[in-house]
Amino acid sequence: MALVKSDTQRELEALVTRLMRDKNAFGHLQARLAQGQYFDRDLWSSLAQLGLLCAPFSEEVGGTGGGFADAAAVVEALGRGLCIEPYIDNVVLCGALLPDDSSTLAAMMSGEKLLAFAHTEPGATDAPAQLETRADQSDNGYVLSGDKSHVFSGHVADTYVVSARTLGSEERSAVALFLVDRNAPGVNVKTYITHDNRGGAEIRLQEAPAQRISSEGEALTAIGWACDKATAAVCAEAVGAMQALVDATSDYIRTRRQFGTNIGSFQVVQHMTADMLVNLEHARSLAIAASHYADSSDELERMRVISAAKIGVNEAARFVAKTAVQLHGGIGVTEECAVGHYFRRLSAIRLSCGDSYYHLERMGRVEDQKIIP
Amino acid sequence: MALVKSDTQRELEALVTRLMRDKNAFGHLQARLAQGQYFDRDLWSSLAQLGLLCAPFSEEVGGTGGGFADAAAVVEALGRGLCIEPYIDNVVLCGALLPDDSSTLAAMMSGEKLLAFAHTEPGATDAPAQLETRADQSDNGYVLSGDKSHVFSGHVADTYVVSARTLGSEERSAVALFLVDRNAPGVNVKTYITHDNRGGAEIRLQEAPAQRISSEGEALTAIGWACDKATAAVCAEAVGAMQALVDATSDYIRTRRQFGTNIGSFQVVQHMTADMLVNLEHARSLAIAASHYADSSDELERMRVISAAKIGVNEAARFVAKTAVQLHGGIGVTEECAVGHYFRRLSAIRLSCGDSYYHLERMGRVEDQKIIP
Amino acid sequence: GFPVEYGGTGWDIVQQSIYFSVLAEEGAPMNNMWAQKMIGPVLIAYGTDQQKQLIAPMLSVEDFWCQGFSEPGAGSDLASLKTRAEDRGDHWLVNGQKLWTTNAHHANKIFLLVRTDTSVKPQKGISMLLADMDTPGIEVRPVITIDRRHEVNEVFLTDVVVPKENIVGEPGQGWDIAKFLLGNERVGIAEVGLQKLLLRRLKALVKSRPGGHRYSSEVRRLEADVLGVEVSGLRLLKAESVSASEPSLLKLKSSEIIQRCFELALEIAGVDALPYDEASQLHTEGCWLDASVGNLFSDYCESRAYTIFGGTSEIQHNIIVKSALGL
Amino acid sequence: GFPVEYGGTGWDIVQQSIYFSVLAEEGAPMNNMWAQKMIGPVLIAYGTDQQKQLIAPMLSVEDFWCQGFSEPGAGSDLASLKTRAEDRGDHWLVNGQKLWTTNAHHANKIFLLVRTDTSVKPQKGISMLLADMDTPGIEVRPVITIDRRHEVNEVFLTDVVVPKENIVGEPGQGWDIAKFLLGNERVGIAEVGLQKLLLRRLKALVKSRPGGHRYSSEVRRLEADVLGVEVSGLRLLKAESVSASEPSLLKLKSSEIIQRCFELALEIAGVDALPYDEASQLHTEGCWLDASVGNLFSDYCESRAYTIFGGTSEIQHNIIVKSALGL
Repeated sequence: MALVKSDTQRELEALVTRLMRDKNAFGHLQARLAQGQYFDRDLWSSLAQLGLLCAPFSEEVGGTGGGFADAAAVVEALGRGLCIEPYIDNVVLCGALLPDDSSTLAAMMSGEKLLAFAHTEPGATDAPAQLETRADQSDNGYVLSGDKSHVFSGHVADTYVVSARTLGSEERSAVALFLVDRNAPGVNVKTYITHDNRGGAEIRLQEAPAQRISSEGEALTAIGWACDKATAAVCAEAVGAMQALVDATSDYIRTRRQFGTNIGSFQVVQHMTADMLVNLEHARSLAIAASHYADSSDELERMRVISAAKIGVNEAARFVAKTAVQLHGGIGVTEECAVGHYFRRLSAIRLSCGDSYYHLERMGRVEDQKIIP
Repeated sequence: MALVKSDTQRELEALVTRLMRDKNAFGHLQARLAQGQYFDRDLWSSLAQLGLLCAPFSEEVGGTGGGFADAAAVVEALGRGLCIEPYIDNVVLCGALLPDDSSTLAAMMSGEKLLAFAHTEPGATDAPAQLETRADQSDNGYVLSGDKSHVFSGHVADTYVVSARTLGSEERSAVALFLVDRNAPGVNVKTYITHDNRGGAEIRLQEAPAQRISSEGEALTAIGWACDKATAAVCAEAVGAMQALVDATSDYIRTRRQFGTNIGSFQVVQHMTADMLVNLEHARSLAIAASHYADSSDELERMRVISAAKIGVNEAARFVAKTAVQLHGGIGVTEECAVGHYFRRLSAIRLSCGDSYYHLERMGRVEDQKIIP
Repeated sequence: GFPVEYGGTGWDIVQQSIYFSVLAEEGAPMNNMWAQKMIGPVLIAYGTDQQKQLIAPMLSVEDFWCQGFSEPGAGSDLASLKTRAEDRGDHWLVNGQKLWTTNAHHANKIFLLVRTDTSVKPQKGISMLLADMDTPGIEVRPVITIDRRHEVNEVFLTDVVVPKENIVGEPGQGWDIAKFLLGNERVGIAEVGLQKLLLRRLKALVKSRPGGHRYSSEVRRLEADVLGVEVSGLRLLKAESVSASEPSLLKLKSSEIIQRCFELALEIAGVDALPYDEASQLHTEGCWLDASVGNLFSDYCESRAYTIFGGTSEIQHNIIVKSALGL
Repeated sequence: GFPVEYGGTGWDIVQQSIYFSVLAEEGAPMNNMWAQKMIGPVLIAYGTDQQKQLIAPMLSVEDFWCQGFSEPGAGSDLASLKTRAEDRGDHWLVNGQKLWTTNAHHANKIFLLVRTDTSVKPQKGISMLLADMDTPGIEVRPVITIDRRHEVNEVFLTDVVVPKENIVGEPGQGWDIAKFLLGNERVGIAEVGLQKLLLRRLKALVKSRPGGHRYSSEVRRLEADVLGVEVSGLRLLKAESVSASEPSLLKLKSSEIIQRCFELALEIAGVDALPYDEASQLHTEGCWLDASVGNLFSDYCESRAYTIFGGTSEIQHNIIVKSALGL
């Protein structure tokens, strides 16, 4: 297990940190949000130009060959910089779903195409056990029909990676992945913004033309792995965001004066800040474990570790976010203060990629499966 | 709802407090425990002589007519004084099960007889849904056969109040209550001491002669009510014990010196002590509510309130006990310090009379029943 | 319960408390109710006969009041407030800035804490003034909070002329009046009504959400705690004398419970709580509606303020340490 | 991992850590293992050649060591220790009292912190001495702890003659050596082995107890946290330089987890954990046995000590505040 960042990862981190300072400073972010600009194409192009959208992919397909751990280093720095652009959904999630030789993958890496994964269906909040969306063969390929919900980052995507059943059968193996163009006929998209300034979409497909990008037998396994990677990635993002909160809070308590002294001189304030650090470092360790297993084909252990990491990171995020707000006092609950933005993002992360109950139950299922054979 | 103690209750409290100081001072208690004396007959006689064993009973049967609330005031003061004698099991629990005209009740009030309730059966930790112990009619009355476990205070009792099925039937209504003499033939008693210096017994009955003390139809309802009273009583006892810990801790932090100052001058220590007080007062309010409903025949609301009280008191007890130990530091984890004794008693209380999960589930059942009609 | 002669009901503290509690429990709009708890009793206790005439229009919400206490540099540390009122013979000339002024953008009246004397120790130089919000020199700017809603404001006071008779009590009595006013918070500090509403909504969520039943134990734990707070609230109301620590003990517990309610609600709602719906943001009553999680995320964010405003939890602890533990 | 020349294995810090962790995970008796972590490295770093010969009998447990640091008035505040050692030319004359001395009743050797100079500032006047437990003037009295077991002791030192050469390092170097020794705690401070053992036992309880399944989510939460602590422990071992705060960060989390494990175990066992079984009290290895809750209650009580000994949690926080936050 790589317990410290590699030199490459430190460089990636420095690169992103600089980019965040130059193009995503909090004042700048506030200004564009006030104008309703929830996606910054210029920032996204910079990410592409710096090669950051290629981080996890092998050199053969035009990537930089760093694997998941390099992407995690990027994500952590993006989290620290409060970047709202859909890096995880594109690079980590959809990136893991696209075949190596896909021109869409190349277009995503170059920043030309924005993707989103349309998998969950209405009525379910966790990964669906049973898909209703159906793929029928047509003259030119396939047409898809069905409803997809919780398509995060779907508000800005131009292409959707969609899961659908290829046969009338209810068999697990009958699920495949397809690409659907947002502007294709039969594609109805309802977008929304989320409380963490990201967004999503609900999609209705009515015989929408689609291109199959997976064999029919392997999609669910691939989807599970890709979702695990996305989960490990939000753990890394959460660590970055928590780091930002620890930094902001240690700065703030040194300067905020009440009762004739800095509030950082009060022992209770000191210990609360120390507890933020305890939680941050605990979460960092869990994110390291998740990152290590994200590329592992040992499915059961990968699921166990990543679920455990998400559970622990969720709890740390809860504590760190609320304590940062508390120690900032009145200022902490205003929109003018970055702390509230991190609070909302960390709250959203806790719910995303499976909440703690989802992962607790998954750990139970994994344990049962590990014992049986 | 009586939100403050009545004059009578204040007098009872003062009486018990004096008795505890005179006959149950911590040094004295330690000395007798070192000699294996887990029951102090002299102290019990004093409780009887002061009329404290009569507190809840009506004047017609020789009681002082104070109802449950008076008994709760006694129990709270006993809890504060770390009294290990089986007041609740005798006066509150068995007292509520005995018929008014029972000579055993009179003998219990006078301190002559010590009782314990034998109800739970091996394999179950909560109130059993289904009793296996069987009562058969004999020439002189009944004989009982079966195993009883978790007979708390059964180590010192001379008479057991035993629940048993009177018919082969599995019907709820077929349960009745019986008195069984500890020395009767067919009564096999295995006693033990518990970690809170109280004790209990496991009892095997083999055609043991018994006297029926309830009609056959009402025992389970009466048992439920009596157990609710016992639960409300341990809530009051816990409040007394927590009060003792808050007092001991506020004293200790004023005098214990570290780093050249009293530890009570550290803000973190101060706030932890304040949180003990928050929990104590919260628990006190819950115990007041439980006490109010202990005498109520509105079964569902009584169950809801007493379960809620136990859940909240358990949580407060957990916090107060562990924080008291923590703030006493090394001394707090020695047998020489009363704090550890309160810690063990409060831990035992959390498990007794139904733990939090039992009461959470009971609240759920009550809620379902309240909605249905 | 204000005296009948001033347009009140004459209710005692318990009746009043029940009234507020039921309003909250039923989710009634509470925007200006708090004025009845705050400035109202102050006017009865310290006000001139003329000032007491302000009670009736307050009760009918003809007058909508806001409170100008906090300042940018004086949050928990009220004694350090800087807004000055100079005695100009026939009027006070007020200059300064107030922060966290709830509903200043709706209000037509404000009661202010101002510094009238800088030569004495900070607590002694404070006075309370009443002013009309349309007085020239009063400017209100919105402060958008973590829930992305507009409830609180900055209030800038520039050469604001306040009539001499608009002082409440004596000059320099402001600190005592503020303490009296904050002491009155014991009516409703338990926030039992809101908590019961939250429990009801939580139970509805548990029933309606997929997998909601997994959270039912947590809801019952909260229900147990609400029972404790309800009794504590009654004990506080019925107490013959109230020490400084008692409202603080209760406020710590009730704010903790309220925050846990919102956290739990958010967990139950899951990712469905993420979409931001501008329309539902107008609903600022502090509790999401049944059968909708539209504004739940905002309510959850806003609930962080319970341990900050009206004295942070850390300040409440300090009060307990001093008053109850004597440390 | 002590050098092979002194009878050690030559293992590096990670190998050593795995060794201790597996021992703990398998529930092996650990009574004198800690000496290998504590006094052993001190002797290697500061000891004379002769003192280094003590390593081999320590590893074979021919010598059983105990540690005399804490005193009645000096718990967390070690610098205030009062036990004095006077320089009597050819020997040290030691007088004083030690408290919380684990296994002093089993040990034949003790390493002591004593005050050899009262004229300098407290930290500078402390030295470390080695002594045989059968030296006249050493008296051991049991301290029964909250778990009703005998593991720790008071050690009274009355005119104890310690040979001059039994000082470790230089006179006055004791404080530095103690800091070095406590710094070595990073080997195994995560207590991952014990935590894994606890998880295994908890899972067995969940399976075997009626209603045990209700607690399985809580056990998994603990499993998640143990994973974090395991990685944190590895990070600490592999770190090139370790700041003072890092062991403290880890100790806070690991002691919290251990205490939660025992609390949960007690809850699952319920009233069946109440009976006191004198025989099972002899098992003092810190974890109840499978298929028996006989000594669980005692283990639960004893677990409170995790946040007290070796520096209370409050002290650990202070270290973090100073070292990591620079406040």
